[in-house]
Order: sequence, then C-alpha cells, then structure tokens
Amino acid sequence: MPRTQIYNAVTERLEILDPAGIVDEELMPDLDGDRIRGIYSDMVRMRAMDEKALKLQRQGRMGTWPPIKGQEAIQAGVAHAMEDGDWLLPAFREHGIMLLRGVPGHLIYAYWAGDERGSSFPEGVRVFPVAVPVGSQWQHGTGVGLSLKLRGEKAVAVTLGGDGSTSEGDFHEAMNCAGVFQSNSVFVIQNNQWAISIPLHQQTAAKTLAQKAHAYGIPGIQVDGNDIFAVYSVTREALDRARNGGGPTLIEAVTYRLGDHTTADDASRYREDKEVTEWEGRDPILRLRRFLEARGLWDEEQEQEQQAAAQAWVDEQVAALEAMPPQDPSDIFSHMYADLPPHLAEQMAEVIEEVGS
Amino acid sequence: MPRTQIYNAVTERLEILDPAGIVDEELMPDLDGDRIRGIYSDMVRMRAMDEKALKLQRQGRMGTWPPIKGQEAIQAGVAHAMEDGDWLLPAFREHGIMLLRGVPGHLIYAYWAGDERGSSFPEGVRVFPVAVPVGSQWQHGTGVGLSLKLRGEKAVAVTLGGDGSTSEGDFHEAMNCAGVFQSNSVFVIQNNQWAISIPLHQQTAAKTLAQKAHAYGIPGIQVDGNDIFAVYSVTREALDRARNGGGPTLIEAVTYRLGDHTTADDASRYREDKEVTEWEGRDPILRLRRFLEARGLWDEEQEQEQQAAAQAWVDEQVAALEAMPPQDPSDIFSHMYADLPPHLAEQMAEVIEEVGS
Amino acid sequence: MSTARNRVADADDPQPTEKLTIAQAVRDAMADEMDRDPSVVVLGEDVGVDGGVFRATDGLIERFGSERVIDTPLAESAIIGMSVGMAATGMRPVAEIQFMGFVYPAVNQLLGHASRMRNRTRGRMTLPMVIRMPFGGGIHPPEHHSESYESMFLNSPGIKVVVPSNPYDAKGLLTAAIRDEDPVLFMEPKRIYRAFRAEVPTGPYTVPIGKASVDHEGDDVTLISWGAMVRVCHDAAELMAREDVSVEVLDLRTLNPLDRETMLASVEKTGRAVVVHEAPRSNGFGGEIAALIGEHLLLQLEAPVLRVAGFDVIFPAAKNEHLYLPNRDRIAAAIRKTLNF
Amino acid sequence: MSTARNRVADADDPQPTEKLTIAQAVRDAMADEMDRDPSVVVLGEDVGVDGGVFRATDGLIERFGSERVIDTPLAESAIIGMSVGMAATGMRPVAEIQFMGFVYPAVNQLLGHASRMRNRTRGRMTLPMVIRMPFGGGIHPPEHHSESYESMFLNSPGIKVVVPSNPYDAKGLLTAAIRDEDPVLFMEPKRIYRAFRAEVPTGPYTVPIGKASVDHEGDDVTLISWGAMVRVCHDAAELMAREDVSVEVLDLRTLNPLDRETMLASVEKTGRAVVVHEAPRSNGFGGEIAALIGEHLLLQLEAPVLRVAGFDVIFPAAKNEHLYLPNRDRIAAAIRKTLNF
Ligand SMILES: Cc1ncc(C[n+]2csc(CCOP(=O)(O)OP(=O)(O)O)c2C)c(N)n1
Ligand SMILES: Cc1ncc(C[n+]2csc(CCOP(=O)(O)OP(=O)(O)O)c2C)c(N)n1
Ligand SMILES: [Mg+2]
Ligand SMILES: [Mg+2]
Repeated sequence: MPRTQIYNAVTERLEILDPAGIVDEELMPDLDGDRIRGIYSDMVRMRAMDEKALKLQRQGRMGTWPPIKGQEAIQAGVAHAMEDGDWLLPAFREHGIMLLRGVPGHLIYAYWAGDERGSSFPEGVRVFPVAVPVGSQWQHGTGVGLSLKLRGEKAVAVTLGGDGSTSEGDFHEAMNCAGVFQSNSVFVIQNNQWAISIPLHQQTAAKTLAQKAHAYGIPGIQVDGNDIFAVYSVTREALDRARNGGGPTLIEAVTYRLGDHTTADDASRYREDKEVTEWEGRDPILRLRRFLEARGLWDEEQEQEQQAAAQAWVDEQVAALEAMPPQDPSDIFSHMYADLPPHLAEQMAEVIEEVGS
Repeated sequence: MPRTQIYNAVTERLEILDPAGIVDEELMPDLDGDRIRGIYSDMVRMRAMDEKALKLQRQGRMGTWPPIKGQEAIQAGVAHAMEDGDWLLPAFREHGIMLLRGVPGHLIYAYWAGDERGSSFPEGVRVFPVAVPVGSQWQHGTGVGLSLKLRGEKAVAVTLGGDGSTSEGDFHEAMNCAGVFQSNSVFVIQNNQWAISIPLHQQTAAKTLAQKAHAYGIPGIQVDGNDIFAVYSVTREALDRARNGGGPTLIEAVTYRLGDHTTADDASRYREDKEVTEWEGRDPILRLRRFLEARGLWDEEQEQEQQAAAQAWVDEQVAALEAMPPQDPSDIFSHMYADLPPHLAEQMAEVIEEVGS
Repeated sequence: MSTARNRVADADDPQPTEKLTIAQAVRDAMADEMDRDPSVVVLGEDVGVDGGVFRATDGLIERFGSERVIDTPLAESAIIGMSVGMAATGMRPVAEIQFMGFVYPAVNQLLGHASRMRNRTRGRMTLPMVIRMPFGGGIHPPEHHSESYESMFLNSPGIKVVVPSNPYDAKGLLTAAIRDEDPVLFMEPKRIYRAFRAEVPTGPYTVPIGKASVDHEGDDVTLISWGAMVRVCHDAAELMAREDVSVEVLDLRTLNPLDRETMLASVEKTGRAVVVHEAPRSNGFGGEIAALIGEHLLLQLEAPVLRVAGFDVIFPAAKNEHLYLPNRDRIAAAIRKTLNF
Repeated sequence: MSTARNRVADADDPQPTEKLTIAQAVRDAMADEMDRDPSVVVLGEDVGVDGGVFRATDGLIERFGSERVIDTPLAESAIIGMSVGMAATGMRPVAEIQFMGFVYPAVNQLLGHASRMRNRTRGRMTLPMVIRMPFGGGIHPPEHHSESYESMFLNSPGIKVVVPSNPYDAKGLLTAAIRDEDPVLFMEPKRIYRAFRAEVPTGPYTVPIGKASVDHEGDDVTLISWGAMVRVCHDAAELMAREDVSVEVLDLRTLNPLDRETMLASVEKTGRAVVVHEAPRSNGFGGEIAALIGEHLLLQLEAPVLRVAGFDVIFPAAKNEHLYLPNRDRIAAAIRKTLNF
C-alpha cells in the first residue's frame, strides 16, 4: 500500500504556424486560400480599428480604450471557428471578435466613447455586452451553455477573458459548474501575460493556465495565441465537442498585450521595453502575412489595397459614430425596468425640466 | 511541432492503516504506543462529545448540531501533526480538532447552544472561530499563513473545510494566493462525500479534490481520511514543508459523514442506508482499535475505562455549559467596536430599560 | 387577517381554494408556473432531491425532472451568474439562495449584472429571473441564518424586491415575479413558513408587484411593515385596540418599486407612522420610509415617524435573538410615544 | 475652505506643512504609519510596482519593499479575506480595492467576517484593518468606475465608514483609521484626488473618526454632505450667499459612527436641511439622515429635509454622467425650495 497514483493527466500545447510564417502541414486546418485571406483582412481591420481608437482618444473624441494590439489571432481564430447560432461572451478587450460576430464597429466605438447605446447590438447578434467587472462573464458563459444544452440547441457559448481574470472566484465557480453540468461552453483565456501591472507569475503559481482544467475534470489545452491556425484548430475541436454534447473545454491562448493596459495606463512604469520588442517580433498579423506571401496568396499590392480598405472601413465607423444622434436625457431612466415606476417617472421629469428633452 | 506536453499532472493517494487494522509497516509514522493510545482516546472523546450533543439537542438543551461522527481520524490526525504555535482555522464541523487544539469542550457546546461566548476561547489558543459562511475561512488561512511567513514565525496556518466548500470562489482565490505568496499554509479538505444533500459527483466533475492543487501550482495529495496514520503522515509532511518555507499544500482526506448534515436534517431523504452501512464498516475509531488490539496495546478493560473516562469528561463539559452564568443583555452591544459609539449606547439603554441588566 | 382588496386574480370566477402554509404556497407557485411555461427552471443548493432545506421545492424534482429542478454546487455567485446567462437566452430561472445570510457571495452577480443588463443593453437583453431567499429571525439557528439584508438591494436600482407576509400573497406575488420581465428578489419570511395556513386558490393567480396592502384600517397611527413583522404589527394593533387606539396596518409587500401612494395616503389620514423591520435600524429601509413621509407630509405629521427595528449590532446568536427582534410590546410602546408626542 | 476647528493634531507644536493633493496625503499617511509601525502592510491590485492606478501608493514599494507593499492577484475577496487573517494575527493591513465599483466580490469577506470578528469572539479577536477605495463619479470612465456604495455598508454594523473631502482630513483620518482597532472602510473621492492642493502637516497626526466638521457657518439652512460633494456644497453656499442666504456646510467625514450631535445641533439652529450625496436617492444614506432629523427635530423644522442625490438608475456611462451627478444648481434649487416652503 505505498503511495498510489490516482490521477495522471497531461496538459498539451498546440502550435502550427511559427513566427517565420512556416506551418506544420500535417496539423493545418482545412481552410482554403480565400478563407485565409479573409481571416487576414479581418485581422488587419482589427488593427486599424484599434489604432484609430487610440488616435481618437488622444484627440478627446474617445473615452478610455483598451487596445487589442497583438491579440488579433486569438480573436480572429475563435470567431472563425464559431458558427451562426453560437453565443459570444466577451470580457472588455474583445473588440476584434465582437466585430466578427456581428457587432457594428461604430457601436464598439460608441461604447468606449461612453455611450450605452454601444451595447445595443442589432437584433440577432448573439453577443453579450462588455463585462467590466473582471471575471464575472465566465459564469454567464456557463449559464448560456447550460441554457443551450437544456433547450437542445446545437450551439455553444464561447466566453473570453484575461489571464488576470482567472484569479477571481467567479472563474472557478464557472468552470466547476460547467464541468458538473457538462454545459455547451468553450472558455478561452487570452493570456496576454499582464493584468495591468501584474505579470502572470504574480497572478498564479501554476505553470500554465490550461492546467487549471484539471481542477474541474474538463479538457484543457494551451495554444500559441499568436498562431491563427492553432487557435482556430483547438477552438474548432472544442466547439465540435461541446456542440455534440461532449461538454466544456478550457483553452489558454498565450499572447502578449503589446499596448498599454488602457489609454489611462503607462506600461513603461512596470515593464521593460525589451519584452515588448521581443513580442513585436511575434506579431500575429505579420506572421500570417508571411505565410500568405510564402504561399503566393498575397503580395504588396493586395496589402496596400487591404490597408486602404481597412482605413476606409474605420473612417466609416467613425463617421457613423459621430453621426449618432445625441441621447435623450430620459434615456438614463427608460431602460431600468420594463415599465417606468412612478418614482423614476418623477425623477425623469426633474431632469427634463432641468435640461430639456 | 505536434501537440507537445507542457504539464504532467499526477496526484497520489496515501493509505497506511486498512479497515482490518493492519498497517503498511514501511509507511508507519514514528509514533510510540503511548502516543497512539493517546490519539485513540482523543478519538473516543470526540465521539462521546458528538453523541452527547445529539442527545442534548433532542432534549432541547442544544441548538442545531453538525455531527462529526466518522471524521474523527482526520481531526485527530491533523491535530496531532500540528505544533504549539500553529493556527487552526475550522469550518463548522471541526469540534474534534478544535478540542485538541485547546478549545474547552463546554465552549464548543456553548457555541452550538446559541451563545457567542462559545467563540471566546482562552488566551493563547490559536484557533479561529467557527466559520458559518461556507468556504470563506480558506481565505483567512492564506492570510494567516502569509502573516506567519512575513513575521518570520516558524508556524503554520492549518485550514479545514468540506468537499462542498471547494466549489465556492473563495476556495479558489485562497489556494491561488497561497501559491503566489508561498504562505505558511496547509489546507485540509474533509471530503465526507456530501454537502447536505449534494453528493460529490454533483459538486465537481473532477475525479479527486486533491488534483485541484494543479490549478495553483501547489502540491496536492489524497489520503484515506479514516486512516489516522495516513492523515498524520501527510499532514506532518505538509506542515514541515510549510514551516520551512516550502509553501502550501492541499490535502484531500476522504471520509464519510455518518450522521445527518445537522440535527435539522434528515439524510434518509436523499441517500441510501446501504451507503451509510458500508461506511460504518470503515469506522476510523474501530479501525485504530483493531490495530491497537492486534499489537497488544489495548484490551477490553482499557476500552471500558476509556469509554467511562470519555463519558465523565463529557458530563463535566455539560455541567460547565449549564453552569455558565446567563449573558448580560448588554453583551449584544458591547463587542461591536473597541469603544461603544453613542447610538449603540442609546440602544443598549433601551434594552436594559426593557429587560433589566 | 388580510382583506383581499388589493389582490387581483387571473380568473374572474371564484376559484376553489385550499389551506396552505407560506412554504406550500411558494412551492405551488413554482409548480404552477413550471406547468404553464417550459422555460421556467428552478435551481439552487439542495432544491432537488432534498426538496429544499425548508421544503419549499418539495416534490418539484419528481414532477419536473432534474433538468428543470437543478441541484447546484455550493456556489452562490454561480447560482446567480448562471441564472443571468440562462435568463438572457430564453429561460426563466427561479434561483434559490439557501438563506439570505448567504447572499453576500452573489452580490457581484446580482448588483453588477442581474440588475444592470437591461439598462446596459438599452433593453436588448432582459433578465426574467427570480431570486428566492428565506430571511429574518425567530428560528434560533446558528449565525448567518437570521439576516434581513433588504437594505443593500434598495440603494441599487434595477432589481425589484418583494416580500410576502401570508400564503395568499406568497403564491400570488411569486407567480407575478416569475412572470415579470425583470429580476425580482423574493424574500420569504422563514419564521412563518409553516406558522399558519390560509385559504389559497388552487390555480395560478397573481398579486401585483408594487402594490401595498392596507391589511387593517385604522385612524390614529399607521404601522408600516413587511414579512414576518406584519403579524407582529397585527398583534400590536390588537393590543392597542384595547387601549382604544385605532391602528392602520400597512403591509408594503413590495419594497422596490415602493407603493408610495398607498403609504402616504395612509399616513396623511392618521398623521402618525411607525415603521417596523427586522434589519438593523441605522440605514435600514425604515430610514427611507421615514424620509419620504417627512418630505411629503411634514405639516400633516402629528408626531415624528418612529422606527422599531433591529439594533445596530450583528444579529445575535440564538440565546439572545429575543433581545434583538422587534416585538409587540416595543411596537406598542412606539405607538404610545407617537400618541403622546 | 475648511476651518481647523475639529482637527486634532498629535503634537502641540505647530508642525511644518506642505501643499498636497488628496492622493499625496493618502500616500503620506500610509508611508508615515508604515514608518512608525512595522506591522502595517499595504496590499491590493497594482499597489506595488505600478504605485496604484491613481498613484496613491506611489513610491511605497521602493521604500518598504515587496513584503510590505504587496501586489495581489486579481481577487477582491482574497484581498479582504487575507487581510482578515493577517489582522487577526498581529498585522495591520491597509487593503486597496481598485474602485468601489469592484467591491462587490469582497462583500462576503467584509460584511460576513471583517465586521463580525470582534463580536463573534466577544472581543478576543480584533481586526485592525483599513479598506481603502476610490469612489464616486466625475472622471468619465467606463461603467463600474463611478459608484458610491456606502449605503450597503451602513446597514451592516461593525465596520466604520470614513470619507475625507480634502487633503488635511485625508491624511489625518487615514492615520486614525490605520491606528483604529476596528475595520475601517476608507472612501477616497477620486474626482478630487488631484483637483487641488492644501496645506498638510508633514508629520503624522490624526483627525478623529466619528466627528463631523462644520466647514462653513450659516444660519438659514444646513447642507449635509461628504466626499467630493462637499466642494459642490461650498459652491452652492457661495451662490446662495449672493442671494443673501446664509448656508451652513457640514462635512460628515465619518458615516459610521455618525456624529449626530453636530448634525442635529446645526439643523436645530438653521431649521432647514438639505442632504447631498452621489449614490442613488432611494435608500441612500440621505434617507437615514432625513429620518434622524425628522425623529429628533420635527417641531424645529421649518421645511422638509430635502435630498439632492443621484437618481435611482445605474450610474450612467461617461456621456450622461452630468445628468446624474448632483451639481451646484440642483443644490441651490433645493435650498430655495426649503426656504420657500
Ligand atoms: C472585479 C474587478 N476588479 C478590478 C478591476 C480593474 N481592472 C480592470 S482590467 C484589470 C486587469 C485585467 O487583467 P486580465 O484579466 O489579464 O485582462 P487584460 O487586461 O490583460 O485583457 C483590472 C484589475 C475590474 N475591472 N474588475
Ligand atoms: C455560503 C454558504 N452557503 C450555504 C450555506 C448553507 N450550508 C451550510 S453547510 C452546507 C454544506 C457544506 O458542505 P461541505 O462543505 O461538504 O461540509 P460538510 O457539511 O460536509 O461538513 C451548506 C450548503 C452556508 N453555510 N454558507
Ligand atoms: Mg491579461
Ligand atoms: Mg461534505
């Protein structure tokens, strides 16, 4: 009766596309050239949206903005692996994937410009609003996944969150309940290595975040988050499993936050430029471009066109943002309950008397 | 670049003493006959305390009582592994270990009889009060462990909790922070397989609770919780490590709640008698007695004496409980703050006017 | 004890009734709604096989199965957080928090999400969900089992707060809550879960959320209360009647949105008010009520609005519960004080 | 702007002063106490290397090292829960919650443990700990960054609640809070963290917890407020002075225990009161204040106690913040209303 092993499991990591743009052909997912070009342009569009937002912010035309620069492969990879009826539950640094799941760009801008209408997505868009209280959306992802399962929908709830958010109690409860209920859920950690100023090793003593899945009896896997093909592949596999009743998966996608935490932050206070430069060399967009070029699927001319198209699209979004009619002052009252209770009607009248309607 | 293994999660289980009372000699901890007899009598005393409380409750002399029957080996094993300066942080089903760590029996009774003075332990007793909000004490155990580490005390915070409590977010945050700060903490899960009516497999999809340690980068181990020697050994090892700066450990001690959840519960509503009977055959006290008898360290006469001593001790505790002077009505006010603020003084006066002091 | 005046039944015809406790009425409301609407599910700790620690979900799992009566892990934040996800995607979860004393871990999901989703999305996402929880003292349990935390949910808009005081209202209000398009916190007075039975219609009916009930008419002073305290107020009213004092007893039934109209009309008539609640006095909801009355009826008040409430201490352990909880005599003393002002 | 009347310095001698912002005053209080007492430690998210997202812990880690200025994982419940464990075993933790909008996950540890440990153990275990958190609106951030949740901590006894409105009080009150033997929730008005500087003594001193400050004397009406709203009240007082209305401005500074004496004395003198706070109106602490005034001064009141507060809605996103927050003109309008009653 010595010590016996009662649990023996491994955590794996998948990589397909290396920083030089070379892929492991055997592992390549089934995506044709057009599709890959489409993914590439989505990533370029994300980058353009992000850069423009930073500019707008400096000009005072945008509120606090959390940049996604460097995380485009995760957001494009997960979005492209999802299917129509799937739900997306973002944290707050998910502009790219929200866009690809149907949220109009100008609404994303509107949200960060301080306008709640930014979360009023068009009918049929299966996306939750931004979740500012870190980590709380994991629970909703379990609930939506359970809802889909109970209602017999062949759809999956895909929840994203940061490495920092894995320290919150809500992360734990959500993963554990997803395991117990075998909900139709896929959880993707965008491990960008920092939570504001806290580096990963001060966030957890666990060697990887993927291994946290062992605590919940659910599959967990790590993936190179700057590798669009690897992200797509593991997400696809996890989605297929969840869609077919196989239960939830935890995916850790390792990437890097190339920008400041938000426009209100100055990352040079707490991290070395060297680290940033190193990761710039692993830029997910550049990497995919190298792949496309090596395959003869992309050239400088296409790149110019694509960049111009992205700029044009961004400009349209800004125009749409700035063309939004001002909110009615009564708006701060009118969405509190299905019906306006008397005390709110009174308060609304006070405001309208003060500022006009 | 195929899938690479980046983490290998192995979890072990330790058993030393089998239900027939036979030990694995190689693994036997270094405890002499006297010490083992002492442990045995502690366990007998715990059982007597528990049974008496149930009787008192039926007679209306005790409030709601959560019985510890079946969990005596964990509580004795952990207590005996601890050293003088160590702190104990109980959940609410830890009367046995609280007793061994210096809490007078009549105060334990007083607490469950609905008297806060039950948590007013004597000076120098390093035991936290009962924690009723499930799972919250894990966080305190990390805090105390950190405090001991920062202050350079060669002491450890030992926190106990139930299997159900591992589902709370606080469990997660506590383990994760203990890992990050390498606090002087040992965490012991009394996995008695039930959380009121919820069996373990509805609590988590993880095969074991010990494997949850992989999520935090800390050592985790499972132990037969009805095996006093195994519990003692793993706890001792974990305490030594923590005491010497080696950081925290998570121990899952597998046992069974032989009684109802509390005196307010009727377990027959949700579980089979068969399961209970099966586990009665693995009674930790009986098992140790068989061991002692086989070694010639114990006989029927000693047993009789021990039982009588335990009864006498219990009767003393009841007498002490019932001899406690009534609380002063002002007591509900006087421990709110170091100084009584004016509004409380006013309210206190109201009560004293009403009921006398 | 209560008039049916403010109670609106679905059907016009007189329905057959049966004598039920509050716990049974609560269970029946869930059962009827689960019958009517397949999107209604019940979830919480021990709500399934055990039937709830107060038996308020007794028999539901046998009738509706474990996919609709869901025993959850021990995780209050998950119970509410999952309910948010479910309610946003077409279900109507009725979540149970085992005791109000254990709602704290769920506050982030309740006040950070459940109460905000409609506003946050400009009405795109609505959360038809109910959060049931037994509250209040009087059963002599260990700590954290007697709390009345309503105050913390009443400075944080977006969540309705409903508290029945009798079986009829319990069933009708819970039915209304389950049908409501917004989150409703439903507080159940555990002390009187089984204290008495009253006639309750057998089929579904609703009691409207947001309407107080004038339980007993009177002219000299208005007692304002909710939950288990309503019965204590009736006792006090009876006692005062022997002193020829005519007490109006108001059962608020809904704390948000508050039925100010009924409340202010009553106090305007009587000129005196005493608020009674179990939560600590300071910053309890009694403060809001007194403030509103003072704001609207300063010149009509014959005496200050008094509060009979818990003291500003941690709810005492069983042996001292009686010192803490408002009782008939304290209420009577407050009434006399307003009369002799 | 404020008189020094209610402020007690440790030393009798006049101390040298320097001009500091509130953020700097807060940091200095921590630095001084860490210097004095090795058991004081600071912990929270980004309080170390980053110096805090508002720079309120700037330079502390360089000076005291990472064992005493502890960057924690992203886990509010752990920040408070660990502090409870530390405070119970000889340390004096000063915990930071990054924004009051993120305190919800910590409520269980704050109100289930921190506020109860002394009472639960009959004084055996005491928790000298401070929980600092920036609160309030006015900086145009995303949601959950502007909240004022004081009300939820004021119906739950056992935790003191302190709110400075200027650099002098910020340092003196925080010093007192760190030295206090009980848990103190310390709310920092983020909108004025750096809005202005004022003379602050360079060494340690305390401003007593539980004492309000009559910032500005007046005869016609009392404005009662705390935090960033105090400055807005001063603006309103100035405006009203031009209309020959003499306004007394009361800065409560401590919400629990409340300095009723000072407050009631002021309203007794003026006969009119307006309470101003950022939290939603319904069941905000303004209700408690109005209730207390009504209870004690019914016959002395010349007009109802009015409240100028946030509306009963979710704190609006940046673009609509101005619609929500009390401002000078709303306060002035309320004052006029009480004068014309
Ligand atoms: C509950 C809560 N605590 C604190 C914050 C403040 N905050 C916003 S983002 C952030 C760091 C998040 O880190 P991570 O989860 O890794 O996401 P990332 O920013 O890297 O995308 C913090 C502390 C918050 N929004 N919510
Ligand atoms: C936060 C919280 N939720 C719910 C409860 C009610 N409750 C008391 S004990 C218990 C089950 C605890 O199970 P476990 O942790 O396994 O401990 P055991 O009772 O088996 O010793 C529950 C649900 C509580 N006390 N605290
Ligand atoms: Mg991150
Ligand atoms: Mg258990």
